[in-house]
Amino acid sequence: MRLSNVLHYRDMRRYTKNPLEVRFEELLPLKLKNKVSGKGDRSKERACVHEMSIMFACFKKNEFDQSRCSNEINLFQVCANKHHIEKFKRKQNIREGNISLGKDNLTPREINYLLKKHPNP
Amino acid sequence: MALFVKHLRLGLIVKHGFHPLPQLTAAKYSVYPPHYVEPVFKKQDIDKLQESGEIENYKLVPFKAARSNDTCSVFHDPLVSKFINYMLKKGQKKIARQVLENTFEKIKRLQLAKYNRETDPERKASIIIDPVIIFKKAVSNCKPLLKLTAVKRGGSYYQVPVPITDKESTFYAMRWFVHCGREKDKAVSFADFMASELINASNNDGRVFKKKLDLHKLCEANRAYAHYRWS
Amino acid sequence: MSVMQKCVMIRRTANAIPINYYQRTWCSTKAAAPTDEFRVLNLKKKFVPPQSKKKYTKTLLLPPRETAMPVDQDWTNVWPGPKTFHPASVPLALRQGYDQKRAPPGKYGNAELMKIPNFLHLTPPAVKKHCSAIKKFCTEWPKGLETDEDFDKHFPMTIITTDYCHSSPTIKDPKARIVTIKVKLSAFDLDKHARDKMIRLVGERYDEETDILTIVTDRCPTRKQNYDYGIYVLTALYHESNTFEEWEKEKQEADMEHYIWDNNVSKKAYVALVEWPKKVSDDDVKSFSIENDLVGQKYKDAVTELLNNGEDTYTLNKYKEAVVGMLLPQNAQA
Amino acid sequence: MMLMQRLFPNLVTNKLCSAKILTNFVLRCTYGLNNVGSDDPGVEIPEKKIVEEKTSLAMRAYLQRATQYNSFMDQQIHEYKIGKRHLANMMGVDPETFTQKDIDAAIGYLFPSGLYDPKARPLMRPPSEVFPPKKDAEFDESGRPFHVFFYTGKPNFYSILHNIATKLVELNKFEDSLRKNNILPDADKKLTSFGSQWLSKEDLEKKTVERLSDHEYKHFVVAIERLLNHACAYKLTEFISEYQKPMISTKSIVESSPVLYTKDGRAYVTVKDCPRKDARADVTVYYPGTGKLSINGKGIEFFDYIQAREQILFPLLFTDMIDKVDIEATVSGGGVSGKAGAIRFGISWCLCSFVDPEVVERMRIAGLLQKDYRRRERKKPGQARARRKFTWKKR
Amino acid sequence: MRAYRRVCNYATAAIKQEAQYQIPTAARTDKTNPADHDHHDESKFYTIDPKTITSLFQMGGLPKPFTEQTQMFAETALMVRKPALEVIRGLKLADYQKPVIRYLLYGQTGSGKSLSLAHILHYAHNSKFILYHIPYVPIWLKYDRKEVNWSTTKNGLADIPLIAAQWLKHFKHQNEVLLNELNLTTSQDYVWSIRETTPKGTILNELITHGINRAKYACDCMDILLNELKAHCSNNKCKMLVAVDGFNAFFNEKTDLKTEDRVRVTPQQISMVQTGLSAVLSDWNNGAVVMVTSPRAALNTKRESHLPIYLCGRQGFEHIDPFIPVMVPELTTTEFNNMLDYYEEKRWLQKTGGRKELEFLTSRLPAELMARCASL
Repeated sequence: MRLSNVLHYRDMRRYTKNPLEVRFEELLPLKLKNKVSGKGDRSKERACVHEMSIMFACFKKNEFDQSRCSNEINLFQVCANKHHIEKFKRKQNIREGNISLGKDNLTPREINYLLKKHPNP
Repeated sequence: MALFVKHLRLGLIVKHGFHPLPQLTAAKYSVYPPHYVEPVFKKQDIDKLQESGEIENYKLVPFKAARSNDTCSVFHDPLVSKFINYMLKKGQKKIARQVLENTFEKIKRLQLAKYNRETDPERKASIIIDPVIIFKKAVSNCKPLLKLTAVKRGGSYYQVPVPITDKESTFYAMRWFVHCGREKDKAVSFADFMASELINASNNDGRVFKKKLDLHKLCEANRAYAHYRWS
Repeated sequence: MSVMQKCVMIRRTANAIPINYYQRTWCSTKAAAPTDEFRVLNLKKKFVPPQSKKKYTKTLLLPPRETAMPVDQDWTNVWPGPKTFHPASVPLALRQGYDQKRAPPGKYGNAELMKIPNFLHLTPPAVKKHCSAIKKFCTEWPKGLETDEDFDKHFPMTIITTDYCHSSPTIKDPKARIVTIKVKLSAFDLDKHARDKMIRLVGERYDEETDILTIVTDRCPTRKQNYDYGIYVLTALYHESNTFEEWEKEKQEADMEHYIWDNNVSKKAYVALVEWPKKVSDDDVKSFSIENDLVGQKYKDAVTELLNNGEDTYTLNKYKEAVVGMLLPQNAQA
Repeated sequence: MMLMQRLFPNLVTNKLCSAKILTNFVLRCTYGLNNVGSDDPGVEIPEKKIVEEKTSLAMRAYLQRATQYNSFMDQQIHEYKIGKRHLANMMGVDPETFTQKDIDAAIGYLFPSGLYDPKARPLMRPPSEVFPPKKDAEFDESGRPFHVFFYTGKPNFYSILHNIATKLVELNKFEDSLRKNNILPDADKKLTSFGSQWLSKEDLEKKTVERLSDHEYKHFVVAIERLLNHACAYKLTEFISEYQKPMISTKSIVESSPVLYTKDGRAYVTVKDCPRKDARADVTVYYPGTGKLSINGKGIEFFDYIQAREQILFPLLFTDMIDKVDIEATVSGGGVSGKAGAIRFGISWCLCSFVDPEVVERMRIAGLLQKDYRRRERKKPGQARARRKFTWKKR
Repeated sequence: MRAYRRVCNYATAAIKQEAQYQIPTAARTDKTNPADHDHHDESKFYTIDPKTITSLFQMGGLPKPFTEQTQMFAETALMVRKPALEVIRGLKLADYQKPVIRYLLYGQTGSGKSLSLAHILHYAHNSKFILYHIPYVPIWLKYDRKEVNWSTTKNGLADIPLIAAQWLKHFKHQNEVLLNELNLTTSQDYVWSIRETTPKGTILNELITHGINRAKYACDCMDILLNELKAHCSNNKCKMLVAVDGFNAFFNEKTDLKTEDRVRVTPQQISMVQTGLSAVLSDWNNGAVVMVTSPRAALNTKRESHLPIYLCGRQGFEHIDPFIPVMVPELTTTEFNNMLDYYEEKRWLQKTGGRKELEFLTSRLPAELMARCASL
C-alpha cells in the first residue's frame, strides 16, 4: 500500500510541487506493538571471558603453575560462581514465571508478559 | 458438541500458552515423599545447627533414613566414601572399600619409610603420614578449573572452555584417579599403583596432575572460542 | 510350448469354473419351485420384500426377590445351603470393587461378588439351628474329666484332623486326609533302654522340651487309612522299642550317649602318668583304682563332664584346674 | 456452565421437546451424574414437574439434576437402611443396636475376600460415604449467579486466590503505615514454612469441590507463598494455616517403646520386627550394661564386613552409650547390609527410651529413627537394568 | 557443594588438632629375657633383639602381617601377656623327671596365640631348650604344587620330602649353636640305602645335614631325629620343647595334597604328621609340649567355635589328654590402650581418638586391631 501510494505519479507530483501541502497519512497505526523481540535478551558478551583470558595470560607466563596465579584463579572462580548462581536464579524465575518488581530493566520475556496483561489502548 | 469441547480445550492451552509448563515430566525415583530432608548424621554438623538455632526449624520436618555407609564415626570421611563409590564396580562395595584401605595402608607405609629415613627433625615434622590428608591434598591438587565442551557453530564443532563448579571439578579429579588406576600394568596391584599416584599428586606430580595440566593447556589453546559458549 | 499352453488352459478353466458354478447354484437355489412341474427360468424376478425380523416380546420381569422380603424373615429358610451369591435374593446394599473416580459398583451384575466365597448359609442363627438339631444325638459329659490334667491322664493321645468348609457344594479337600497323632512319651511307661531306642527310632518327631511325640501321616488317600496307619506305626514303635535285639549288644563306646571314664584312653593316660616311668599294660589300667586318689577323682569328674556336657568355658576351666592339680602340684599350691 | 448456556438456545428453539427428553439430554452433558445412576434395574427415578415460568433454563436444569440426585440418594439411603435391618436379622442381633462397626464385621464374616487391597473388598457403607458430594445451586431462580466469580467456572478456587490478593494488598498497606512511623516489621515474627507443607492438589480439590488443573494449583502455591513470605504475614497466621498441613504427625515423634524390667531390676526395651530390605530383627537393649553385644548368639564377629559393624556402632556412638548398654539381637532374612540396617534401626528405637528427648530429636535429625523404605529397584523391559538403557544403535 | 565444604572443614580441623596433640608413648619393660618376666610386666612391651629374631624366626614362626609391621617399625616388640606368662611359669615350675606336660593354647582367630607361642619359644631358647618347632601345620597340608610320594620305609604313609628338608633346615637354624654345644650323638646305626649309612655315634648335626642334602630321606630323618632327641631327653642329656602351631590341622578330614598316582591323602596318611603326633605324646620326660589350635587351621567348614575339642575332635583330645588348656583371650582394656599407644608412638595410627569405636569394631582382638589401624 505504501509503495503504491508513493509510486502514484500524480501524488508524487503534488508532493514535489509544494512541500508545505504535504498531508500526513497514517500508513501504519501510530502506536507501539504489544510485543518486543526477544533477540536482545542475551548479551553478546559471555560472562567471565575477561577473567579467563587474564588467567590464561598468567598461566602462560608462569608455565601453568597454579600456585603463582592464585590471585587470578581466585578472581576467575569468584566470577564463575557468581555467574552460575545468577544463571540458576534466572532459570528458576523463568520456570516459576516470576516477574521482577520495581526493577528498571526488564527482560523481554517479562516485558511481553506485562504488555500482554496491559496492552496499549 | 465434541468439536466445541475441543475448541474449549484449545482455548485453555492458549490461555496458558505463555506460561512455561511446570515440570511434570521429571520422573521421581525417590521412595520418600518430596518433603523429606536429607539426614545430618555428623555430630559436629548437628552441633552447628544447634548453635545457630536452626534446629528449631527442623522440629517438624521429617528426615530420610541415614544410608548404610553413613556414620558419625571419627574415621568416616564423606570425600573418601564418595571416592569408594566412584571406584566401585558392579556394586561390590566391600571389595572397593578393601582396595582403598589397602591403598591407604600402602601410602602410610611409603610415608613412614620416608619419615624414618629422614634425620632432620624439621623436615621430619613436615612429612604428612595421614593417608586421608594426602588423599584430599591429591584430589584438590588435581581439580581442573575449566572443562571443554563441544559447541556447534556454523556446522562445525568447537571445543569451548567453560568454567565448572567445585563439585564437578572434584568429580573430574576423582574420576581421573580411578581411570588412571584402571589403566595400570597388570603386574602391579591397584593399591600399590594408586598409593604412589596419590602421593605424587599430593606433591604436584604424577599422571593425573599431568592430565589436569594437559586440559588446562588445551583450554588455553582454545581460549579464542570462549565467546562461543552458551550463556 | 505345449506344456505352457496346457498351463494356460488349466488356469483359464480354473478361473472359469467357479464363476459358472456359483451362478448356477445361485440360480438353482433361488428358483427352486415347490411345484412338481418343471422348473421355470424366471429372469424378470419380482422384488420380494425380505422377511421382517422376528419380534421379541418383552419378557415380564418380576421385581427382585429382595424387595418382597420382610425384615424379620427367617434367613435360614431363604438361604439353607451353600450357594453362589445371587444379587436379587440377598437383601443387602452390597458393593464391591474399586474405582478411583466413581463409587464402587453395586451388587447387580457384579461378577466379583460371585467369585468370592460366602458364608450366607452359616450365619450365627443358622449355626445355632444346626446345633440344636443335632443336640439330641449328644451324650452327657463324662464325670471325672473336668480338668485338663484328668484329660491328659485318661486320654494321653491327641488326634488332629482338619475338616475344610467351602462355599461350594463339595466338602472334599485333599488336605482333610492328613492325620496328626500326638502322644506324651511319658504316658508309654517305657524303661530306660526302650525309651532310648524309641527316641532313636522316632528321630526328629520327638520334641525333647515338651516330651511330645508327633506322628503325621498323609500317604494314604483317605483319612481312615491314614489314621489306621498312624496307629499301626505307633504300635509297631512301641513293641519294637521294647524288644532287645541281638545286635544291640554290639553297641560300642562311640554309640553310647555317655562317656565312661573307666574304659577309655583317658584313664590309661592317667595311669601311665602315675606309674611313670614304668610301662603300663591294659591289665594294670583295668585293675587300677582311684578310690583314695582325690586328684584322680577330680580329674575323672572333669573329663567326664567335659565330654558329656560339651565344652564351654566352665567345663574347660574345671578340666584345667584338675589337670593343673595333677601335673603341676607346685603351681596349684602356689 | 458456559457450555450449558451455549447449549440451551438450541433447546429453546425446540419447544416441542417433552420434559423427559430434555432431562435425558441434559443428563448426558452434565458432569458425571450418570456415574452414580442407580444400578437397580427396577427403580424408576421419580421426576418432579418443573415450573417453567420465571426460572432460567440453567436453574431448571440444575433443579432437575438436584431432584434427581436427591431422590437417588434417598433411594440409596433407604436401601442401606433396609439392608442393615436385614443384616442384623441374618446375624441374629437386635437391629436397633447394630452399628456400622458391626456391619463391617458381619460383611467380613459373610464374604471373606482375600483381595489384597482392603478397598476392593465387599463393603456396605452409608451412601453419604460412598458417593462424592455435589455442589449446591450457584444461581437463583432467575439465573443470576450467587457468586461473583461464577463465570470463572471455578468460583471457590478463584475466590481463594482473590482473598490472597486482597490480603496481600492489605498487608502492603499495613507495612507502609508501619514504615511511615519508622517502625520496621518484626523480623522474629516472620513466618516460615518449616515443618508444614501446602495442601496437595487433591486436598485443595476436595476443599473447593472443583477440579483443578496443575497450572491452577501452581498459581495457588505461588500466590500463597508470596503471602507467607511477606514481612507482616504474622497477622494472617490463621488464614495461611488453613492451607497448610503438618509434614509429620506429632504423635510419631514422641512415641517410644515402653520400658520393662527384668527380675534383677535391669531396665530393658524390646523392639520387634525391625525392617530393612528383606531382613527382620528383634532387638533388646538392657540399660545398665557393660557393652556386651550378641547377634544370633555371636558377637560383633557375626559380621565380617566392616561397614556392617560400623552401622551397628552408629546409634551407640551417636548417643554415647557404647559401654552403658547390653544388646541382644536376633536377625533373619536379607543380606549383610540389610541385617545390619535392621539391627541399627532396632537399637536406635530401643535407645530412645533411655536417652533425653533432646538426644532423641538429634537422632531423628541424623536419620536413625526413620524407617528406610528403599528396596531394590526392578528391572524394566526395554532397558538393560533398572535404569541403564541399551546402547543406542541407529540401525 | 555443601558436602565438599564440610570436607574441607574437617581437613583443617584435623590439622589443627594434630598440632596440639601430645603423642603418647607405650609402656615398656626393660627386661629382655623372658625368664625374668612376671605379672608386673603384664601388658607391657618388650623388645627382642634382632639377632634372636634371625636365629629363631628366620624361616617362619611369626605371622606375616606382624613381620611386615616389625620391618616397618624397625624393631620387634612383643606384648607380655598373661597366657604366655602362665605357660612360662609352668615350664619353670615343672618337675622334669615326670613325663612331659602338654599345654594347649586356644582362642579366637587373631587373639595372639602365635605371638604368645613366640614369646614362649624365646623363653625356651634362652633357657637352653632344644626347640622342636613346627611353624604352622597347614603350610604342610595346603596345595602348593608339592611333590608327594609314597614312603618306602613306612607302609601306607606318604612323604613330602621337600617340605621335610625345609623343616630340617629350620630346625638346624634354630638349634645349631645348642646342638654343637651339647654334642649329641645317634644311638644306633641307620641304613638309608646300600651306600648310605649313618653309623652309631654320629653327631645329630650330621644326621640333619644328611636329611637336608638327601631330601628323599628327609621325612625319615625327621622321625629318627625326634626319637633320638626323645631318648636323649629321657637320659637327661638335654631338654626339649616341642611347639606345634596349628595343631588341629593334624586332625582335619582332608588335605589338598595328591600323590603322583592321584590319590588324595588324608593328614593322618602323611609321615610328617605322624612324626608330629608322636612328638606330642607324653612318653618321654625332661621337656614340654606347647600346642596351638586355631580355627584358621581347620577346614573352612569347621570354624564355628574356637574351643579345642571342637577343633581337634574326640580323637585329637584323646591323643593329647591330659593337657593344660590355656585360653588366649582378647586384649584387656589396659593392654588395648597400650597397644594403641604403641601404634601412635610409631606413627602407625594417625587418627587420635575414636578408641571406643575401635574397641567395639575389633572386639579387642589384636590382629583385627592391627588390620583396622592399617588404613587409619
